[in-house]
Amino acid sequence: GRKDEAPAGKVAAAPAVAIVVGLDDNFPPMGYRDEKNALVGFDIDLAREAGKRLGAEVQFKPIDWNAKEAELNSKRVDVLWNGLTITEARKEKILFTTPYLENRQIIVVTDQSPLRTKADLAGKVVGVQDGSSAIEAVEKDAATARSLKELKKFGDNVTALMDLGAGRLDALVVDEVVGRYYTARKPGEYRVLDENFGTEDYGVGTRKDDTELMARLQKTLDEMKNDGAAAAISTKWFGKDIIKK
Amino acid sequence: MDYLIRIMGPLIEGTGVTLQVFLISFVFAVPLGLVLALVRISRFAVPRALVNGYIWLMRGTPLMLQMLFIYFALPFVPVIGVRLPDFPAAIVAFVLNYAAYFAEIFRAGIQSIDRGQYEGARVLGLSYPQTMRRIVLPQVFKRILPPLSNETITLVKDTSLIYVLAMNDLLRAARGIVQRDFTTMPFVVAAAFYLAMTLVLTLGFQHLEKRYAVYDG
Amino acid sequence: MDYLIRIMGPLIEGTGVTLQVFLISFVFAVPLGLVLALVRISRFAVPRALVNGYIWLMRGTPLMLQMLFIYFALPFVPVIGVRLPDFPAAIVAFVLNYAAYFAEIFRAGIQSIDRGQYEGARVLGLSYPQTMRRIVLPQVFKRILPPLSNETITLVKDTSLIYVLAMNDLLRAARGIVQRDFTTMPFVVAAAFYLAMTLVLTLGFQHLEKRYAVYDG
Amino acid sequence: MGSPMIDARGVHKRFAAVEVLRGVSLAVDKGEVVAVIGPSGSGKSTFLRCLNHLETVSRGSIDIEGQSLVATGADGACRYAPDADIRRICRRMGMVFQHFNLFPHLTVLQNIIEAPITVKGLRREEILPTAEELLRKVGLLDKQASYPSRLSGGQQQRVAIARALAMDPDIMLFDEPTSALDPELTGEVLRTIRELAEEHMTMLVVTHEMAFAREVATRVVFMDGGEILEARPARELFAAPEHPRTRDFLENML
Amino acid sequence: MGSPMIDARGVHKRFAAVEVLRGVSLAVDKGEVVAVIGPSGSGKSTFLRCLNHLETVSRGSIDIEGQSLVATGADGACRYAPDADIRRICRRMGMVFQHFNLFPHLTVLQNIIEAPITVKGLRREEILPTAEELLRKVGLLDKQASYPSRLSGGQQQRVAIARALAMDPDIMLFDEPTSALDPELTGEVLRTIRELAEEHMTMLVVTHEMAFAREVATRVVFMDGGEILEARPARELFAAPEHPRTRDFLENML
Ligand SMILES: Nc1ncnc2c1ncn2[C@@H]1O[C@H](COP(=O)(O)OP(=O)(O)OP(=O)(O)O)[C@@H](O)[C@H]1O
Ligand SMILES: Nc1ncnc2c1ncn2[C@@H]1O[C@H](COP(=O)(O)OP(=O)(O)OP(=O)(O)O)[C@@H](O)[C@H]1O
Ligand SMILES: [Mg+2]
Ligand SMILES: [Mg+2]
Repeated sequence: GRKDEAPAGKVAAAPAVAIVVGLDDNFPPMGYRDEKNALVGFDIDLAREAGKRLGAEVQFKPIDWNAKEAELNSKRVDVLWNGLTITEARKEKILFTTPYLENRQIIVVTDQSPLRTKADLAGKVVGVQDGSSAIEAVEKDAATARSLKELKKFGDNVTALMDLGAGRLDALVVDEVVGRYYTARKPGEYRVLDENFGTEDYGVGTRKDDTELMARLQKTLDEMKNDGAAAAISTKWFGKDIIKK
Repeated sequence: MDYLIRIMGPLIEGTGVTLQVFLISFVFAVPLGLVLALVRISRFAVPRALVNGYIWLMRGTPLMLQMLFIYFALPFVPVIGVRLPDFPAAIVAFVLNYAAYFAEIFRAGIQSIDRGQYEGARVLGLSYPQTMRRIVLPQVFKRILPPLSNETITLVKDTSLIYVLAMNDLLRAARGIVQRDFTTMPFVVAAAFYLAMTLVLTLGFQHLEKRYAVYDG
Repeated sequence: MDYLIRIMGPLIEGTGVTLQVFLISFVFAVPLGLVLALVRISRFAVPRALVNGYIWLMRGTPLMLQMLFIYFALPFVPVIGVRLPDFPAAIVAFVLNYAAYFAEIFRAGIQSIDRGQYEGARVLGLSYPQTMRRIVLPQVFKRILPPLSNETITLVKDTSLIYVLAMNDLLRAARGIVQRDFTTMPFVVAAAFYLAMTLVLTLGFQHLEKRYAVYDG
Repeated sequence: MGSPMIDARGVHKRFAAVEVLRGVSLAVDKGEVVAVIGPSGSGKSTFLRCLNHLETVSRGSIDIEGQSLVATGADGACRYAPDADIRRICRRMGMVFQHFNLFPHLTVLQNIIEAPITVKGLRREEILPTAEELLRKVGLLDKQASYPSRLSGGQQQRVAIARALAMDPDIMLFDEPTSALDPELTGEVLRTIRELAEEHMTMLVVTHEMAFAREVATRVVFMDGGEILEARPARELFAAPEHPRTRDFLENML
Repeated sequence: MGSPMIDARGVHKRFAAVEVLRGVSLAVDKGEVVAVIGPSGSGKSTFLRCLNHLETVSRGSIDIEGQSLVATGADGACRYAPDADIRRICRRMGMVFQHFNLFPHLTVLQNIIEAPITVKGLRREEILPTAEELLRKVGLLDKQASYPSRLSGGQQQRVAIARALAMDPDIMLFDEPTSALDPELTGEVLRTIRELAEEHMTMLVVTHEMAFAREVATRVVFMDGGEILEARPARELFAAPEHPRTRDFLENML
């Protein structure tokens, strides 16, 4: 009911088909707040466009990303749409659309770092953001994972990048879209290795039993891919079309 | 400088949230704490034991977990189960948690009042509630100001825990900008804001202490 | 049940970290707090003002920011700048922060000791340090046990802040499993662990209070 | 006027293992001033505190102005009046403590008008003339706006007396009202009590001031070991104590 | 034996606006017992506290056993001895306070041996016989393991005396040692002081107990308004006070 409307939600009279989108509003460039404190980002634009086509009002509800499952299951949000990586484990609990973006888990080091390859990571301290799919990506590469001195889980990527700068961390494994966003802000300070920890797909998630919503979402997403709307948004944020067809 | 002005907006908004959560929690937690303290020193064994357990539970578990519980798990608890939106859920958690700390402060304060004050009131015919309201509590307030000030300052900063419910308090707003712009300047500004709030509180408590200092003992 | 046993490992490891941070911080923060309190009541105006400012700063800004500062910004501060690994950085932050709170508790305790005790010691020829060590502080310890207990329990739970330096305390470990397995069970277990630690502390402080209760006043 | 103001019969009081009062009986008539003397620990304070229900008796009966506060039946069971009655009965008695027990957060005037306003429901204007009259009587009208901590011990004790009198009691109980005071301050307080005696207030005064007992009391009661050993007109008792313990006690006091 | 034990000359003491001592001079010889009497607020306590540096004087000179604690030059500037000397000089004087100031966290025995061990650096075994002897003397040997809060006021005051004596002082200062006590306890303490007098301890006793002043003191000093108005052998002063204020004062004390 109305009582549950998120504070960030628009106050307009809600149409019968309001969809609450849960997102981490501290996750540039997928979703974050601009200087006017308005929600912006690639996923935000994508979700808005989808909402328009669905004839539904999209309400964005910032959530703590660590609590995303609880938010979804307690029906406080209907959709998770914020660079959500599709994994086997998550598929058991969440219903996913087909992938809309391919993402690589890249390795970021400082510009002066002698590290060149994954093999160089042996005996090094490597950071990831806690709760991110980077953890699973690294662990999947068992050989490399074992060779590490330590895999440190940071509260957020910025802290990890700062620690990288401070020299206590040797490398950071991070979503490409995110990593590129940050390295672009400090040109010449960071370097991305050629090797990576594999690719993965971003999808939009709903509750397991919410098949009706999933069907409509999937249909709309496909439309957007086909008529170039998605590509336009991608170009706006990443300078090129990286939408996965 | 220009940048500072540009990030001020969200930080001031965050400060608003922080102050709201702080003020509302404080206003409800203090009286609740007082009631708990009164039960804890009452002669009713069962309520007393319940309050003891309550205080142990509330002081013994992290506030963050309490907040998550109230937000996510409470709806599934039979009878008292209720689905609260984020802001009320946070307030309820803060009030329940801080009431426990305040209760301990009040209890220590009440127990430090001399027995003679009760007897003095009793022989004049004051009932127990009258004695508490008119004689004991006014003296307690004076004595507990220092620990109350400690706990209140902690509350201001604890409000930042509402980030687990994704509400944008001052600290989270600052973090948001840090993440976006990859600079730690917003943290410095946030620290200054916190210092300012603490200063106001400290001065307020000092003022109260001075006002109460007209009498000794 | 089986699941419980499987998640126990990381949780117990996390508890180890929590206990370590707590114990080491406590052991250093208490004496530092005492020293700060002694300076704060001393007759040297400049150190007194410095300590006042220090306490305001430490109580006035979030511990999380202090920790980030010590970890990231301290290396760039001239003279005292030093690059600390995560664990020492966290400990330093906790010690500096809690020392401020403990200092206030000690100060209130010392100031509550009757003037007559100082004069009694003085006419017997005890120097000021001797008076403090042998006469005043033993009495202070007895009186400040309740607020000290409050603050100590808070410290146990505050240790969870070390997550910002990517360390795995109990709460963080629980969160990690919660995210991995999509179940809130680890939180329940963590809460139980915290309760157990708090219980031990509460009993410990009760024991101390009883031991000191052999004399009144 | 038939019944005495205070009528205590066979009052026993036990604290855990110790029997502190072992059957104390005393009747005090209207206008009498009874001084209670005796060694430390003999139960004087406890007896006084039983009279106005600051302690509960273990056995025995107490009537105040003809109304039963507590009665012990033939079966040995001790029955107190209902709570409301107890409060009504005890309100007739004012009490002044050794340590004053003034309310430190209230001024002298506020200390005095607190109970009449809160308990009797009087309005401030109604009680103010009485309060000022009482303050004049104890010589503290100019201190009405001071806090107790700013007063000397003797002044504090006189405020305590005025506070008790403001409730217009029929009986005043004093528990060593001067023993926390030095000799000069003692004088002040004794003068005040003496004036009350002249106005025929019924009073029971536990005291160590033999001079005062001698001069003001109509009767002196000597207690020892939780019993009343002797209770006689002041002059007689001091001149010729009958009980050997009384004689010892009086001799030892300087 | 030439110089007096205490030699105070023209001691002035000012608290903010109030001049509390206005030129007090007093010399006390070895073995003398001087009682200081006078109305409340006359500066008796302040004078005593100036002697052992609990207060600093504003003007005047004080010598203890021939050593200068403080001296005021012709220029009116007041010069105290170096800190170390002050502590050495003041250690020769024991002081007993009205409110005892025992250390509540130490047992009776610990209260007594604390200063000899900490200040004089004695070993526990060295001081123990003295401590026990002192406890026997004040009649509290059986209470040595008790905490002060478990003792009656008179017992506490006797512990305070024993504690001061354990430092083996040449002079004892007492500030109203009995005024917090009731008459029976007063007796205990006065007996103890009387015994000290018999052993020729030099003592300065502020007291309200005229009986004691009369019996024990070799000399009685009457202070009023920050000045010594009269200082004469006890018998003479009580029998025929010279100064009219003294006469008034003695008459008013019951
Ligand atoms: N609450 C209590 N619990 C146990 N014993 C008590 C309590 N109150 C008083 N007593 C004991 O009862 C006895 C009588 O005490 P009470 O205070 O009546 O004596 P008193 O005659 O007033 O003595 P004093 O002249 O010293 O005031 C004492 O032995 C005292 O220790
Ligand atoms: N610290 C102080 N600050 C200001 N005035 C003080 C202080 N100490 C004492 N006085 C004042 O100095 C005067 C003398 O005090 P003192 O205690 O020496 O009197 P006293 O003769 O010992 O009286 P009493 O018999 O009541 O103990 C009093 O008027 C008192 O108010
Ligand atoms: Mg008594
Ligand atoms: Mg004095």
